[in-house]
Amino acid sequence: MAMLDVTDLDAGYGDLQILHGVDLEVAEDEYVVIVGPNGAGKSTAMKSVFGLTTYMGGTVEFKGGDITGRSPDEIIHEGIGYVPQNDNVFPSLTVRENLEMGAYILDEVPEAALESVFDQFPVLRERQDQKAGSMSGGQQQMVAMGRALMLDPDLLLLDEPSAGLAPDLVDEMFDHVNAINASGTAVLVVEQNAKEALRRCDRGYVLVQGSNRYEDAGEVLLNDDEVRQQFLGG
Amino acid sequence: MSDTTAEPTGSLTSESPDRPTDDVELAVDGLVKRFGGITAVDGATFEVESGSMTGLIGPNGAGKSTTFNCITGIHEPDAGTVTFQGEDITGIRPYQCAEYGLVRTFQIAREMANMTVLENLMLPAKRQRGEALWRSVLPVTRREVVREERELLERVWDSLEFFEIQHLAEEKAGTLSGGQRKLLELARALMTDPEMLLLDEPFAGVNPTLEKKLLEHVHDLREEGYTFLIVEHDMDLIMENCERVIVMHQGSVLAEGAPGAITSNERVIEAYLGGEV
Amino acid sequence: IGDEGAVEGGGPAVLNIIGYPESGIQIFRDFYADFDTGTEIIVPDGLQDGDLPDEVGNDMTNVTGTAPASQGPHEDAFAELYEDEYGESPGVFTSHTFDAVAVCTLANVAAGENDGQTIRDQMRRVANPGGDEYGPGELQEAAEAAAAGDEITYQGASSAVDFDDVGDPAEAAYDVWGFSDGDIETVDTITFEGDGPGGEMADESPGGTGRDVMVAMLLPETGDLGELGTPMIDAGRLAIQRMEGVDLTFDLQVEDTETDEDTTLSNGGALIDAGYPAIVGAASSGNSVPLVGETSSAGVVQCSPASTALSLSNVEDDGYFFRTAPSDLLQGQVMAEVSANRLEADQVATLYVNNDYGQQLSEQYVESFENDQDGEALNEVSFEPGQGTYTGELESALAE
Amino acid sequence: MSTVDEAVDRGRSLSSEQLLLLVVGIGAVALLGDLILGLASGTYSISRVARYVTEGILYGLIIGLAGIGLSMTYSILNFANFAHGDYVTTGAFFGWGVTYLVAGWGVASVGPLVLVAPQREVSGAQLDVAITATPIAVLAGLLVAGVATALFVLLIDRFAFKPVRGSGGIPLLITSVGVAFALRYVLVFVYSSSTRGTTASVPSVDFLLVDGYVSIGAHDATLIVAAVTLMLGVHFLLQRTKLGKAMRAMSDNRDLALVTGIPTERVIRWTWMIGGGLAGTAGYLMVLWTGTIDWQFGWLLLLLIFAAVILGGIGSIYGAIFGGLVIGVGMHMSMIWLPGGDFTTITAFLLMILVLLIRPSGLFGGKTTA
Amino acid sequence: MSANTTANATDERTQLEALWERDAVKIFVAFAAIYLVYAAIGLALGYSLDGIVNTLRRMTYLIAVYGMVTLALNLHWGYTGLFNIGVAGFMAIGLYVTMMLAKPVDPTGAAQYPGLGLPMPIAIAGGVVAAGLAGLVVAIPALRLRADYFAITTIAFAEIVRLGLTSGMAQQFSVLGAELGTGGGRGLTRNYGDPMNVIFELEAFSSFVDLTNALFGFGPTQARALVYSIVLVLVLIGFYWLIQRTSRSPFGRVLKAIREDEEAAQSLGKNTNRFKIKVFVLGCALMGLAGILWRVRRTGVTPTAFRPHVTFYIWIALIIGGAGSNTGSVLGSGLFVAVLFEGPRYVRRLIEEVITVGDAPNTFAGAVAPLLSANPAPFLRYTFDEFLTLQFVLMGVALVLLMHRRPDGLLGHREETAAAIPLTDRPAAETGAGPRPGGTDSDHGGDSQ
Ligand SMILES: Nc1ncnc2c1ncn2[C@@H]1O[C@H](COP(=O)(O)OP(=O)(O)OP(=O)(O)O)[C@@H](O)[C@H]1O
Ligand SMILES: Nc1ncnc2c1ncn2[C@@H]1O[C@H](COP(=O)(O)OP(=O)(O)OP(=O)(O)O)[C@@H](O)[C@H]1O
Ligand SMILES: CC(C)C[C@H](N)C(=O)O
Ligand SMILES: [Mg+2]
Ligand SMILES: [Mg+2]
Repeated sequence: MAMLDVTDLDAGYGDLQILHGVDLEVAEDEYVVIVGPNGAGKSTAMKSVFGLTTYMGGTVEFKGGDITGRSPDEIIHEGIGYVPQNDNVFPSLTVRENLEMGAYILDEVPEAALESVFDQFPVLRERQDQKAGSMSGGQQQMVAMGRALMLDPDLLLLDEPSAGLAPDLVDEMFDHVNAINASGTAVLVVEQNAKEALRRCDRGYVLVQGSNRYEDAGEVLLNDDEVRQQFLGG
Repeated sequence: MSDTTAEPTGSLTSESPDRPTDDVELAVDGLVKRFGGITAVDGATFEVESGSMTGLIGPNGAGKSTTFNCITGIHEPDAGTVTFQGEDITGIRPYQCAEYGLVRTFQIAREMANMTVLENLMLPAKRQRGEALWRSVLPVTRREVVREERELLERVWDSLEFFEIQHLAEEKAGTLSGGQRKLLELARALMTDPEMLLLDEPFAGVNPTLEKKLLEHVHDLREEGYTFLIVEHDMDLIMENCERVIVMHQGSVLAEGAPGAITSNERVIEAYLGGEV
Repeated sequence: IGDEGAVEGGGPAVLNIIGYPESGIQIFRDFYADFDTGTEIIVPDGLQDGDLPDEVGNDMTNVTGTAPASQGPHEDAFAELYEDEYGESPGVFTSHTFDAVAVCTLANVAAGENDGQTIRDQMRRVANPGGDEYGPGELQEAAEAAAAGDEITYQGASSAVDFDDVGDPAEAAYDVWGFSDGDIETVDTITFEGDGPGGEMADESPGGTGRDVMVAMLLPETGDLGELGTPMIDAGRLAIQRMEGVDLTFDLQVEDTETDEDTTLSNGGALIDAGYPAIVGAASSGNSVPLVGETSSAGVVQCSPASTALSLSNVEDDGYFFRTAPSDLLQGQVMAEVSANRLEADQVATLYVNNDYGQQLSEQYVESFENDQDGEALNEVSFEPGQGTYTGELESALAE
Repeated sequence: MSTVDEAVDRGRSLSSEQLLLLVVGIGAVALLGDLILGLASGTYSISRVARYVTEGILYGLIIGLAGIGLSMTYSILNFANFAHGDYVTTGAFFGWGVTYLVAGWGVASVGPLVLVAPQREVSGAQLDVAITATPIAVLAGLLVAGVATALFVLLIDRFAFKPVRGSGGIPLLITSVGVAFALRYVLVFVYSSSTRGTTASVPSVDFLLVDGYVSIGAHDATLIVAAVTLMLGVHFLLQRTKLGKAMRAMSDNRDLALVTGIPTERVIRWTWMIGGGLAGTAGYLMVLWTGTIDWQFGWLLLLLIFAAVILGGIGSIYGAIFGGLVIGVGMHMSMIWLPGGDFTTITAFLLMILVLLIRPSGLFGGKTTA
Repeated sequence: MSANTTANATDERTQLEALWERDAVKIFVAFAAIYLVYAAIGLALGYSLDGIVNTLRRMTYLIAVYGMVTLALNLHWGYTGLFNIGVAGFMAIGLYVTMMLAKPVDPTGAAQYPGLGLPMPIAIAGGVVAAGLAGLVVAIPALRLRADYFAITTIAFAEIVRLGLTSGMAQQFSVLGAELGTGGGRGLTRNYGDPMNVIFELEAFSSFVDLTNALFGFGPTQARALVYSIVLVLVLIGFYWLIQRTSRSPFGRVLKAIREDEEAAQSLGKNTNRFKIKVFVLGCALMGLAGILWRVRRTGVTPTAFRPHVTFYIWIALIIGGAGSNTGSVLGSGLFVAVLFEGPRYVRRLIEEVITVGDAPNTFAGAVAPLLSANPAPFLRYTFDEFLTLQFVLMGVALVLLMHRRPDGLLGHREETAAAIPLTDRPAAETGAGPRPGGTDSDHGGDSQ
């Protein structure tokens, strides 16, 4: 039984339908990647899981419960963390405060979680009192990731976490994701760094024009000629 | 206003012998930018050759975007000079910079959300006569303006086709996806008829297939004589496409040279590439 | 005059506060809180409001007032009518309003049609000397006579109601009053003879019965002058009531000015469009002045019962503007005289509301005090209505 | 034209800002010098200047108190709320209704009392309303002014602002103009448009200052105590709870706050309640202090509150307090050189514009502390 | 308008015209409705013919003036995103300067304060220039502020203007030896020639007077007022034309870009400050002109006429019509004036005409108490008595509801294209395919091969 089970989801913005019957599954401990052309609806799919789009049909189930149409702060209680693609830090809060916000729903800031985030991203420890808005693009990405990890979610949704990261950090980021995944958190990632992502994941989806186009193990997709040609740049 | 006086434009020749000395399109010398306690750019010095494609890389927070901002007048540098085509352009206004033919794109796309893609692309063209209020209003001159607009629209459609976004022509730019916005951003920059483009991570978030095609376009443009300075984290991309690479680290230039040389430079490996390449 | 506790020593012995009750409450509160060191205060008509002592929380015995008096031949008759009808004694400008409505209506009756120009020409014919005299109690008879085309002379409650050649009342009287036990008490009345009646008028009145007689009142029910306006409107209604019984239907329309220029103009415009040939209003001079433009250009008679600003005497009006309240030219003199003689001051200051009324009255007062009474005016300070505090203004006004 | 936009452009550059700062500095020093010389030579009366300052501080406290609320809603909900001034008035009416009711129980009928004597049926002086004579009535009124306004503001939010919450600052601002209009005239409808006096006179202490007295009345003191207490209270509330941080997070990025699990609606409610409550108490205190109430005093205060908040920098409660004091004292001090009341408000606005010229985001701008 | 299609150019023109005509039809219908309703109300109230015509004339006058200001504001806000809430201040400057320039040098009679005695056209031009200059003065420091600070600065400026005009210091002063004055709180009285005399002295005008006299029983003053309203309508059309041209041009495109993202526009080589200043000054000058036309023929003016609520009225009109649409601005002004501004007054009259309302309780408590015993009459009477108060409540509620239901206003959703030519079709149609490939077979994302 999948932990996250999206079935035949239709969603969009206002009157504009973007997703047409999208199916996604993420099993416990699984590492799943969504790739696809720009505008395919990848971000929209993620947002829909988190209740941020206009719902038009289908279901989203998490751990067997229906979470379709629930509000984000309820969903976060269920154990899903989400890092949006853009604008994913609070610019006028310090780095530390950003991380603390990640644990807002708890009564107290979990020091251990905070430490482990700092360990994963040492630069954040160094800059913990700097306004997040004045950090570089890549640093902000780290802040955002760190914030989502504060609650130690069961499922982490990452929208293009490697965009804008320096190569060493890209690798590190992928390592982090693997590590997070290895520690028992299921991950659903949208990536344009598709080859690397597919190499590392358990399973991948290719989304095109708001619908599923391919779905298979990462390696399989990676070696599929058609997929390579059309979506992975050859 | 810079603290240091600009070097006379004639004596731009740099001391290091292996740098290209003639045909320098853009020269940055001793650039410094501080934000409160942080020195984001700390004496960055480099040159970009005309008609070249140069990569600007460096770890996150190295000061690449800030350097761009200082060059294009978004920020005023605290020290140092920026020279474009032999003219000192330190501290000029962003619009003047574009008038010089030096145009940048933003790391995070800045589309005019409520304007259609067409309007977005009609906007940048330089020296539009209709931008003078009276010309657009007076009936006699209006005719000229209309003619100009028609010509411009033609160019815009060419550009749309070039970037394969014709089908989005009448969409509001705000409804485009992240990648589409990047395309629009690039297309828009090109509509200014620039001589040099500063691209801040133009391909981040762009699907690889599209990226490949875009790069082909970039190469075509370079053939036509445009100069490119590209910030990018994708090392493969930099390796394959740039003839020179500048590596920034903690606000200053750590190394520069041909891609091959850079990737084997230990300091670069340590600071940026993470020892894997 | 008593300066016990006034360490500053100097400063004016009398402060003339010219304003309206709404801001007056605040001004007096600030005065009594911080500046009450024996200065006498004199106020004009605008602050004649019996509620003031209660609202201010002080018995205000150091305040002396002046106001256009009801000194007409039939003052008492009117007061009686008013008290019978509303159970309280008539306030300031009520008799002037009664007279204004009476004259406008009689002129209309005499004119025989609802036409502004004709009514304008009948105004003096029904008000100024010549013909039988009628008072407030005999309005019905007056209307009958006017309808019959007779020349009549309305003798009012506020004055004899004779218009001079610019449409001002030809004579004026002023009450000198004070607060006592929360009531207004008149202590003296001063009468002035003006230039005497004058001006053009029609030679005959068509008159006639069995028709609609339209007249409108445009007075403040709310705003700065809301407190004074409401009894005025009541008094105006009374005038029409007294004419019931004649073979005429009276159409009296009442609109609010909100003591606001825009509202006055809008509502005034609507009244003009609706065909009212004569408008009684407005109260505040600041509202009456702009309204004159509307009325005179539309050929509608405007008769203000309360606007006392000097500028209204020679405003460009084609003869359409009249008033039953006297110009402040005289009130300034009265106030100066009271200050100098009754209050024995040789140094005074003014604190005036910054509008037509306040500015001109302050000027007149100062001029008269310096020229006629040989005194000295120390400060002239203006204020804007509706402020949170007036300590700064008071401070400046009371400075040496 | 080109010289003109050069001028605008130059406004950006540091040196011209410094130049401006210099000019302003010279101006300030000149005024201060003149003031000191004038005081020393007796041209300016010492006690008079002291009265201006005290008066200014009291006025400033009210502006600052109301300003905190405006600043909070401004930064968290991201719009300039033009109805805030009318919240101030509303609070005053709510509170004074209760004060009248308590003080006048049995003296007059309930209707006029609750409506603060719309036709001047009774007056505060007749009921002997004062912190010294009827402390319970005043404190009850103060409490109700805060609490009832907080709840009332929530109600308004529910019906007016919530439906447009997602659509950005300007639609909200325009909505608030609508709310302001409607609310102000509903107040007229319910409470009438007449001005009335609300308090009896209270004892005061006179301080002799060389050439005259400065007197501090019991209501002045009440105002100081209440305002300072409330300011400290808000300070601790925001420092000690995560509410403060959540508010800032929300003012940065509402969507992100939402996905971070911050209960945004609850934070918004708290923001409104604190902002509205402070506005209401500020209104009540203003009436206690001036002794009169009318339907538009809050509205007339609004632009001054804006000036204070902007001068201090949006989002900073200390900025709002400081801005309030600067505006209050500045307005009164201006009368030393420009006698009479003609220029006090002008001075307030000029002060604000001057500060914006030198520091385009206000004095405390950027350093959000709430 | 003609509709023959031959060459490409005429093709476009007819298209433009067709578009314009659709707007025109909308406006026409709305205004016809307004006028008919008011004529009907006039009839119901028993107005005479000239009363009805006069009512409509007044309406026209107000709509024209509000329309002008709203159009100017649309230029600021709708097109450029400049949140100007100091409109009243610029109107005041235009009018006051004009009056001070036009008033005779030697004041006589009630004309308390002297002026410069300049001829009317020069005085008006002076007023317009002064309003524009005031715009410049505000623009230079204020345009670098963020939008909401800018807004507060403009309203502060407007208040400074109003309070400055009111202050005793400005009452009378001398500039270079010439005596001038604003009259302080007392304001200024008009004692110069009617600016419309140019027209009134025309031969044709006297026959117009005769005509209106014959038709509606108008006197000469009423005929003059009628002509004035007509002139204002013409000016309004001029405003419309000017702003339409301005917005549909490369100039307008830059304005729109500024509204969207100013820094990005700068990076594309647009000197945005210059555009902002130009457009702000232009808009302010137009507001000044509207202010002049609003009151220049009135007896006088006091500073209270320019309190902030005037600005908010204009904003309401703009929002009703829809920011960004010029047609909407005109329509919005019409509806604002007819429904919100003048409407309640007439409704009240109508009610009074039909039923006798009777005495209302004088307090809210008195009105509410009987409700408890299920007697709504006193409450209704009270409500009726407070009709004009409720008018403002209505305005406020209307604004709130508009923002809820139609935040784009009535016509604002139809964004006008910021280009001198329609962008709907690709020019020089070359490929057989239409400009927009069908949705299904198009390459979504433009990246698949
Ligand atoms: N807020 C929105 N309102 C309306 N349309 C939107 C909105 N956000 C996205 N869209 C549209 O939805 C479609 C899918 O967008 P989405 O952001 O999900 O794409 P994506 O797959 O994440 O692309 P990318 O890789 O470029 O980020 C696009 O066509 C886009 O124009
Ligand atoms: N406005 C600002 N205020 C304060 N610090 C800033 C500001 N802008 C940038 N910085 C700091 O300057 C440094 C350089 O930032 P910059 O954005 O130039 O990095 P970058 O090289 O572009 O990084 P990336 O590749 O991650 O985008 C960073 O440490 C950042 O925190
Ligand atoms: C009602 C009165 C107080 C009006 C005052 N006399 C004025 O002219 O404004
Ligand atoms: Mg995406
Ligand atoms: Mg960067």
